[in-house]
Amino acid sequence: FQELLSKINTKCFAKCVTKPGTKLDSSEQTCLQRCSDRYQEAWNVVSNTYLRRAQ
Amino acid sequence: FQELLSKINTKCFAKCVTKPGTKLDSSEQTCLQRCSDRYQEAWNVVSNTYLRRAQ
Amino acid sequence: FQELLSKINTKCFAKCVTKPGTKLDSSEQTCLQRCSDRYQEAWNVVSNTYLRRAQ
Amino acid sequence: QRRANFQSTVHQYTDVCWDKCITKIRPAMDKSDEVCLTNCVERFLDSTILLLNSLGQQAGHRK
Amino acid sequence: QRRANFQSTVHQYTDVCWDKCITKIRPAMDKSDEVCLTNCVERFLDSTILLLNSLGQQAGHRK
Amino acid sequence: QRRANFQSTVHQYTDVCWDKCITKIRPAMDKSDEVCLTNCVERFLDSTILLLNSLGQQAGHRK
Repeated sequence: FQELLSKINTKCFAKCVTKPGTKLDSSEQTCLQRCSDRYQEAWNVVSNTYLRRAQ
Repeated sequence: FQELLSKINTKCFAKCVTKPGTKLDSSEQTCLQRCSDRYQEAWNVVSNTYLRRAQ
Repeated sequence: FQELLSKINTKCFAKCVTKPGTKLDSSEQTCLQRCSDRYQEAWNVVSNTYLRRAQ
Repeated sequence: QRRANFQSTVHQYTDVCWDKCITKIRPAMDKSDEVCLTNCVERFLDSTILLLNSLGQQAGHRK
Repeated sequence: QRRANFQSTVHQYTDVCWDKCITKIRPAMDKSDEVCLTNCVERFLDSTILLLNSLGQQAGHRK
Repeated sequence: QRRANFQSTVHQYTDVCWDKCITKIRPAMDKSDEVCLTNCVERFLDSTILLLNSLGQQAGHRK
């Protein structure tokens, strides 16, 4: 879990916060939330594909 | 050896398979083979240069 | 210290030596020196900001 | 131990395939992004097998 | 142990924020580069907290 | 132990110099790619020495 959070944070911060300002504005916050959801879904797709193939 | 394979796979997949399709087509396969050969040669050049300099 | 040196070398070599020649020319050397100074300053800024926030 | 191995493989593959397939953050997962992720994992495994065979053959030739 | 943890965090943040803020090597640290580095660390921490809360809420919903 | 150290250094240098020198996958190793790889390793070592000396001088000045 620790590693997933760290990966999500690194990937999503890179994508969503291109120019860090004095606070996270609302579009950055929305982007981070969505990016986190997409990354978790991607993790599940990868995990399922890998398991199906390994059988 | 495990680490060399993992490096080759990561570097060569990034270079040779830009848009993953339903199978590896022949040009992707040729690119992967060549890339693997070049990477191993590069490893040897780096290793020899480093050893020569270290003496 | 080992890790800081390794980070500085990787980051600054990437930025300052774009086309490696038969020796480090003087502009590359200046760039490496400055880059190393800037990286250490950046490390201090990051460290101070993190500590201030953690309190 | 096996579970830790599996998780670290999935982390690595997600890392590689995320960069290749997800160029834009959408409000919901797009079908084409999902297909790209699936293909990416499958091709990455194919590529591993291809390289393993090729390295094995080279080792055989050297004998 | 705590000191090693702190150092590895600072290494990671410096890595991320250096790439985001320092695009050009100058003869001396520029004020705007320094502001960018400070904001970058602060926003990275905000982002960690946001993601932790969001993952926590999702875990709650699943119960 | 020493061999493991040597191998991990060669892995790191190959990683850095591959990205810098090999922009195109050719049917055979090109002379200019090989020269670039050799120079890259040599300059990377020079750069390490330069930075070590410079950090050493700074430590000296602080005394």
